[in-house]
Amino acid sequence: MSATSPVARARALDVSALPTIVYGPRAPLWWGVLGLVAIEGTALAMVGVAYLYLRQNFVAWPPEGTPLPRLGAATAELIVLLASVLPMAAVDRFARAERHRLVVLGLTIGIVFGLASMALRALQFAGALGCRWDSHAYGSVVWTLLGMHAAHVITSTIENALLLAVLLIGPVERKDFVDAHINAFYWYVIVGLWVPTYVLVYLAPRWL
Amino acid sequence: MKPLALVLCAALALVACQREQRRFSEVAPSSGRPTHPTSQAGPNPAERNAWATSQGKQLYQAYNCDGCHANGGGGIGPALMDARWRYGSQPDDIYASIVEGRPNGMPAFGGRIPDQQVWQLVAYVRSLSGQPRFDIRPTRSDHMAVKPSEQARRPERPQPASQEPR
Amino acid sequence: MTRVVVLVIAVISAACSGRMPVLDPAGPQAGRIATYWWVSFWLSVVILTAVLAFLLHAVTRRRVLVTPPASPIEDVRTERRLTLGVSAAVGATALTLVVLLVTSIATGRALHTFGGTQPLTVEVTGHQWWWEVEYWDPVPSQRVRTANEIHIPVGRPVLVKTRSLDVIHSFWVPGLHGKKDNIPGHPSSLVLQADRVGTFGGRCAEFCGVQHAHMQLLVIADPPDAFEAWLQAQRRPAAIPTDPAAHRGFDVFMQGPCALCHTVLGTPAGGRTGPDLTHLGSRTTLAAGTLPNTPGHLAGWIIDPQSEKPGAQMPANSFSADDLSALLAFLGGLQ
Amino acid sequence: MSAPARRRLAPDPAEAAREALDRAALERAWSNPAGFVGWLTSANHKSVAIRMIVTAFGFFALGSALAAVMRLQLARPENHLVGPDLYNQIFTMHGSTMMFLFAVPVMEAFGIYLVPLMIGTRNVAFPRMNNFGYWIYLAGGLMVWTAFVLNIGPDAGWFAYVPLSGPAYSPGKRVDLWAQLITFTEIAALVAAVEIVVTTLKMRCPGMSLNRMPLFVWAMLVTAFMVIFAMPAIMVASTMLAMDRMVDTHFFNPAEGGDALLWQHLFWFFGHPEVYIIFIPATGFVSTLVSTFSRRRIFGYPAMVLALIATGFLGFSLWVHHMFATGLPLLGESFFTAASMMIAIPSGIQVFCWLATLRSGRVVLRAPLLFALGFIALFVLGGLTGIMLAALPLDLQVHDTYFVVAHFHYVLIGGALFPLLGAVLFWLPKLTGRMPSERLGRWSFAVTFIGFNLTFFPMHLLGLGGMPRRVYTYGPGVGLTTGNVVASAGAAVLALGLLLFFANVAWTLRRGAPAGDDPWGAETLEWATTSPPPAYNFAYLPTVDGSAPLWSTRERPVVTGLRTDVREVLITDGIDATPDHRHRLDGASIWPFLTAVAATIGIVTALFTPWGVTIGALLGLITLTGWFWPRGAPEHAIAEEQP
Repeated sequence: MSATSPVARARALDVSALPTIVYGPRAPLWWGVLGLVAIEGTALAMVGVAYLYLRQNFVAWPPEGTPLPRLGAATAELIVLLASVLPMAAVDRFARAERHRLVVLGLTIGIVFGLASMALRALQFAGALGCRWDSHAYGSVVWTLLGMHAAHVITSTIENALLLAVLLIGPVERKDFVDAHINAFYWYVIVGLWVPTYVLVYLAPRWL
Repeated sequence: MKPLALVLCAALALVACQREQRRFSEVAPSSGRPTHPTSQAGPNPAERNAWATSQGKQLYQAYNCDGCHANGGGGIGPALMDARWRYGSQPDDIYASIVEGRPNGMPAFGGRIPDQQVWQLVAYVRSLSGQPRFDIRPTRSDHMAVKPSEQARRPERPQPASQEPR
Repeated sequence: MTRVVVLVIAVISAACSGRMPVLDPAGPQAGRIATYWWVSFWLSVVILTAVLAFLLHAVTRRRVLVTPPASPIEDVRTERRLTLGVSAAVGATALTLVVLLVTSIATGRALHTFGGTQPLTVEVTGHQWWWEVEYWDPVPSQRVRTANEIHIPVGRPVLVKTRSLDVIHSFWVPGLHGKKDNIPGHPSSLVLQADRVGTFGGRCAEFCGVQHAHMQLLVIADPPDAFEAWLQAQRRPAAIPTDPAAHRGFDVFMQGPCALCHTVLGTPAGGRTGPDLTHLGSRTTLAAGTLPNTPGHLAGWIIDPQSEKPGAQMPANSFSADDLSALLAFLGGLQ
Repeated sequence: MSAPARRRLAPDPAEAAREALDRAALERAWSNPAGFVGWLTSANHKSVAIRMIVTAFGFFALGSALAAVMRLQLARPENHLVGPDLYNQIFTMHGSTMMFLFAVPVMEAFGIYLVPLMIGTRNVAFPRMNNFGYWIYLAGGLMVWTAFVLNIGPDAGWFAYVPLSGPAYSPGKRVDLWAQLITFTEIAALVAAVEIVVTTLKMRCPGMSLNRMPLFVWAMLVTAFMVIFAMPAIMVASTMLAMDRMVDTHFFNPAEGGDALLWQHLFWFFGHPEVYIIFIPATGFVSTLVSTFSRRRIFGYPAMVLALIATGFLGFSLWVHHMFATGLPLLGESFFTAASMMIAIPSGIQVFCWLATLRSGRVVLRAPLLFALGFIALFVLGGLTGIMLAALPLDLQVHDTYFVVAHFHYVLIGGALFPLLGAVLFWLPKLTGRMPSERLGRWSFAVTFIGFNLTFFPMHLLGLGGMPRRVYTYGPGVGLTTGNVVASAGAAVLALGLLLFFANVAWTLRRGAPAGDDPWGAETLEWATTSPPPAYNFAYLPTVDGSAPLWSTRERPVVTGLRTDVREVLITDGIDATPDHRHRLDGASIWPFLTAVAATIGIVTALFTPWGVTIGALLGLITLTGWFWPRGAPEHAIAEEQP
């Protein structure tokens, strides 16, 4: 009954020398966000599967009378999002080094990219799809795909803005840098998810 | 906390019961044929009930109303989803149109469609132009239909149209 | 434990006194499924008995009735014996599963095959809450439409095409075959065959709304010539009645509410919302198996359908007594 | 601060005094604010879990009451006790309540209570999220039950098949409420799942490598992963349904290219794993009970773990056996038949290992074990009928009949509720510090077992006799009366058994004898602390070197050096649990509750207008800002670097 029996002081496992702030997979929050990412990724994948499933019910895809989705705004958004990885990677790196000013700068640039992405997404909803969500099942599923992903972009940009506010107003804590680096991690995932979403919504109708 | 919750529940009950109730077993007499429309006091009860309005939508098809009026856009008969009402836009007026018929082709359905169903049809016909409260109006159909659905339509302000047929 | 066994046996014998169409097959399809049932049933009985016996043995042996002793036990020789035992049991499970899987697949394939005879094609459409039945024929005028009762010839395969225009229903006649769903947008089919004359109950097996409980149908297997005679009779349109009472009923039907929803071939009544009534008198039930087809029940149904089948699409009607009896005379004549 | 562990025996008074000091400090750091506000803000995994368990059993009682009404209605043919409209609401509410408001939450709640204790840590990884999850769950349950009381209960079945549940055939708000219930409960379930995964992977005490984790923790880990990958399917599906109903999308409208079968695929891709999400934690209970009361470690631990993982994976590959009657291609059906049968192998492995454990151990036949034994008998029967349902031909006959009702009540009541009741009795001493009555325990088991079989065994025969599910009545003279009468009588016996069980729980709370730390002589770490455990669980976190720490005779060091003045826990490596860093957990806060309120306002408003989503998001933004806004905790400031 070891856990209940007396133990000599020398045999105690002293952990007081261990660090309190860590980054990456060592941190529980990183795993929590990974769980969130798994959930959201699965959900988006389910809508993607629904997209392919509904494809079977149509002769033409997009359905007759609906034009192919226009590539301009979406491709621009793809470029913006891919480019936004750079400032966020900088946030990631500088956060680990606890460089307050550089993290603030990186986050600011990241937020600007996020806003640009949202503006480009609004343009896509405004006309690039060539149909409404209530036009037919094709319209419903492409609107949902874009909308779901947009929700993530908005959430993450707001998170970045909040963190920026914390860093600017203070008091700054060391764990804020862990948050910053995890925001960067989440942002990578959002950019990563835009690639298959873009392919499904904008390129797939050209091939399927 | 508790009294507040109770009051809230009671309020919900009042609002909810009316719009959700399903009254199957009304042994309603058929509408009187040649007499005046039994214009009831107050507004059409079906118009405050989502289920009844949706029943009206099914009946609109079952009784082949869409044969002449299409899905509200009109055809042989006049359009029902615009703001032009030749014989009045109130429930009683529409009831009368259905039961007594109107010149230029609208047959009288008095004696053929039971009263309860007429009122359901009235509610639905008014929802075609967005008259009833929006959460009463039906949403999309399971078949090809005019878009947007009744619920998503902007309510038209009814204007009595000139009496002469178009 | 004994009590439980006695009770279970009592329950089984009590319930077995009822009819169990799944285990009383009347055709090759249901027969194959019943065979599969008995294979898996007896295998299950053997496995369950073995597990329960072992469990009883295990817990009654070396039992300690006092509070837990301090040191738990485990020894290497016992562990090795247990490993062998568990492995053997898992192996036996796998083997049983393979047997069941092969039998199941073979049975499944057999269900899709039928003899060389040209099958009779019947299209069954599920409605809330009744069945529309159409006997297919290359000549459109020769097609027969009826409701809630399907006559089939004994010994000939019947291709049942299932479809639906409203919600999902499921066509199920347990004495003849398993289910097939009627899904809007997904027409499907199954082949069944009756090997003996008889009436087989069927019903909707997929929850389809308020009156799912009262959405039944009958399959009546007739000798081939009787079936042909029936089919010929069904092709005939109704005659305008000459009898004055029935003729008045005809007028009531045509000018009253009935004709808005029901069809009577050979008359102006052409509504498609409710069942086709051209040969109503030849059917044995009303309202999809809700009521027996007698004048009394028919009258009750016309006046107040909602008390028998609350939520049904048929509305309540008010007729004067004279009109009603005239209507019944007309409907009774639709043989 | 770094005193060695002295739990019961403390020969050195100086060290005993030091431990007392440490405990006092820990108590200050970990206790919740008192009173009503403290109740809203709790960040203690144990109090949140107990609340969740009590709430879940409350919904269980409601769901059972509905079942009783259904049995009364079906007690005789053509009964007029409840009409079809109400009956449809009742069976929909019964299924939805039992699945979404009872079974999944109660299993996750047990996980949230037990996992931190079993792995030797102080709390779950995200204590505030945990609290948020509870309020969201409660809000969802209250919403749908309020609606039901107002006669707006959902009425399209717990599976809500389209088009019946779609806008054209389910007007009104009934099905919308069901869809939003899904939103609520899935958020709660997913939060708890992430909680359990991260806690299990990062917070095990030093030495508890994956291969030494208690089987219950393994079961919860597999369950949590299944939740993470299964629940998004139903969230997506119910969102599509809500959009079809509210904003005119066409996902399920065949006329516009939508598809009714898409719903069934998405629903059962969640729905079948759901069954295992309920069943796998139950196997964790059974493993614990069997091992403890056989006085030996579970036989075949590696095989058991592999069986759990295999079940987790296979559970995702057999959803189509719910759709055999839809007429899919034959080849696909054979594949799904094979997959469905294959899952019997891991289940078989578990059953055989339990039998081997019982056979080779010294069985102490106490009431909790009786429930586990009852489980084995019922689960084997339910499993066998499950194999029958996996076979396409037989499934075509018995699908959607009372045979299926019998089958899944055998695997859900027999396979999950019985172990759960056993677990309640078993852990009640830990939760309350008091022993349940053995005699009442045995009686409640016997009556429940008999009542259960009386209720559900005849349903097999009813199914074979042609009785479909979800009918509010049946005709006389069609051979269904006897079976239904017996089932209804059995339901009364079952209800009596359950009442006895809860009477026992009530008796325990008032009169139970003091339990002591480890009344059953069990092996896992939760028994190494007091009953009930203190807010901080352990004065000194334990370390382990084997799979049954309390049965080991070797001495083990305890962890020292964690701060006692703040909520600090030890984070270890995910695989072999070597100490990695010290991590500060969040304390009690009102913001999770307010966030849940904001989300509730949003979701309920979204029943009536799509703007509800925006309203909820804006309110949520405010509350989340409050949640995460730092409140100048000096010990984290950059200036004050910890050694």
